[in-house]
Amino acid sequence: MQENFDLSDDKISVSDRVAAEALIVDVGAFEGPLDLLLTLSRTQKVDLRQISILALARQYLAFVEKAKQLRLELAADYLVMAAWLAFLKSRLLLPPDPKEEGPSGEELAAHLAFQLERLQGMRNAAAKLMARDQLGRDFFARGITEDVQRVRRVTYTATLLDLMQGYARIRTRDDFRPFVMDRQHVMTMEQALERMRHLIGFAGDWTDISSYLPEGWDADPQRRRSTTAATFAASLELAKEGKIELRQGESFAPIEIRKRAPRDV
Amino acid sequence: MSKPENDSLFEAPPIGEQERMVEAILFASADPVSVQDLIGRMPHGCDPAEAIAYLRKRYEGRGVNLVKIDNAWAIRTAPDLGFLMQKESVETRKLSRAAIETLAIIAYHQPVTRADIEEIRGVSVSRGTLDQLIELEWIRFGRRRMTPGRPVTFVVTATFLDHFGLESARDLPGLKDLRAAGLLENRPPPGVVDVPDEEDNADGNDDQTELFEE
Amino acid sequence: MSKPENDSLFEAPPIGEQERMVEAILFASADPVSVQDLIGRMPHGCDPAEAIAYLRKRYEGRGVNLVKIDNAWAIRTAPDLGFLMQKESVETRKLSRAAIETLAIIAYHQPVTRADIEEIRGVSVSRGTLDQLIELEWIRFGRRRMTPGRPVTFVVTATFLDHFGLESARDLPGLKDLRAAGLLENRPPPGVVDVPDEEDNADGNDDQTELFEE
Repeated sequence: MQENFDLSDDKISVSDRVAAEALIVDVGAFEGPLDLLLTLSRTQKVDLRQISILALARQYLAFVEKAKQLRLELAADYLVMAAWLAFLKSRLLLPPDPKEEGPSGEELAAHLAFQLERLQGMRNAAAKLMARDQLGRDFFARGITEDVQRVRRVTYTATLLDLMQGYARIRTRDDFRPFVMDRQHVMTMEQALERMRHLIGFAGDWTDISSYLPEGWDADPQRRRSTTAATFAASLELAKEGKIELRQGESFAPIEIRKRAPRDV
Repeated sequence: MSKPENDSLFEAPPIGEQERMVEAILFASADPVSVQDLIGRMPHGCDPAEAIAYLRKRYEGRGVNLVKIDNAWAIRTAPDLGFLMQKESVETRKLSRAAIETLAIIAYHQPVTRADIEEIRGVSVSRGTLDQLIELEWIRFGRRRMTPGRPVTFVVTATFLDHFGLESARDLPGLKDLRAAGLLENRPPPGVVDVPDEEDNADGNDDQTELFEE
Repeated sequence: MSKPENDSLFEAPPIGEQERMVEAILFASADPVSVQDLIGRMPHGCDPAEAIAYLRKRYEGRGVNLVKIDNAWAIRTAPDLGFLMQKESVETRKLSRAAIETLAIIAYHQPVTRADIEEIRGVSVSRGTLDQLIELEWIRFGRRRMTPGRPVTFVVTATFLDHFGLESARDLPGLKDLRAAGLLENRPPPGVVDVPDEEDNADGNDDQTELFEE
């Protein structure tokens, strides 16, 4: 790489500059800075292992400069690469400072060269892979698969994908899980209704509704509230069904209920 | 000598080559193929009828034979070997959603009790679901948990790992991986911690203890 | 000599007969059949591996050939006869350049993490790319890498090998050259400390802790 260090900007041929500028039109077609660098490197027409990273850095910086002149919006990663290459360029041009920490310019350049060569290598490999004979295009599997005997043994299957999506479904549902009440301390209207249907048969005369509250529910305020509300709602429901009558002497007086005679229904 | 533009420029391929062609076509076709069809598909000048005669002879007494169905030809299993085809007719069905979710919970949280599964799924787990998974040999009973009632736990089996191409249950991808691969659409609401990737460590320790007791 | 009551009451069928059986089974299946499966389907005492060796020889140069995929066998039409098969060929979804490169990177560098792929391509991997390859069943999740973050890895599948007519991932085109050129090495950028994969060092206890922290 040493021999490239004395290259100055004007040593890049005019045709290379033109080529680099032509790329700008196509900026959207590149898959990021590395892809662009690889394309630029082709103008050097050498084996990637002998590539001049310094020249490449200049080409890239010229590209970015040109894009700026044309007021093209370059994605941030292109600008990050430009900054990095400018840094690399200075490291390659200046004599190494022995006090300086970190990798040398040559090491950084070598790694970039490696990255380019590796990307090119993978592209070649991808091309070779896709050029292979392919199943269903160049060679074929059996057209008639036989299932002569109908032994109906059912087996169940699932894919890893099913499994993971099933799990994801449960876990993401957790995130949105609605508020669930603590059932232990809640009496539902259905429960109260069920209870009252049994008890009401024995109640001939007006009775305070509070006497219908189940035992053991009056100690805890939360449970008392819940059961009172449920029992009251159940009473209304039973009154609606014509099973009982309700009365209340005055505001805040006890609410009383009694069974309605069957003939009144 | 003027060259005609079409295929007849070339001689018909040798009969051995024609035999190969017929063999490949009959093998790959989903339906029996008529001689007429073969003529249409093979290079100009071929005589599939002759090739079939050779090929039929070649397959005599083999595991598969050339058979004529109506006016068309097909390669079929030799009648005496039909008994080997039983496995082909095993019917595979997709596991139900309930079973998949139950299996997933066991895989990600093992060892788990039935109550754990119900807690996570938010619905009760039917006996049939667990039975089915046990029958598939994807889950098995782990050791009992040292809590009141000593409930039995479930863990996944080597068969399970094998079926799903996993070397260990640790290789199960987490939610983040699923999302990264684009396999998971719904995102949690902002501010909600991504769930199973880093499950709380306290639980991990408990589970681990139980695992080692096995 | 007393005869046991089970299958071994009968001698294994002669090798010629076993060859017919393998032939019938392989012809009947579109997917590769593993030697294990063959053993399970053939009568007790059979040696499918030997039968396969004979059968493979028998089909050399024919219109259809015996091919090995991973540890399984399948019959496929000879590639040089593809031109006869337009009727059979299915139009496959065109893969994007990104998808093709990603596939190649996974195949040649496997197991690879998403970050590895991005490092090699120099761009982020879009959501749909891995998704598409997984859907084609060409790649699957491999085991997690034992580096910080425990990233999942991707590997290619037997379906991938079958599709590209490869016996194993070692037979990938140009693999040797790439390796010789050092292009398959994981070379961290200068100044970055390489975090080694602790896979081999991790003992059982660590593994299990990790399992449950997920």
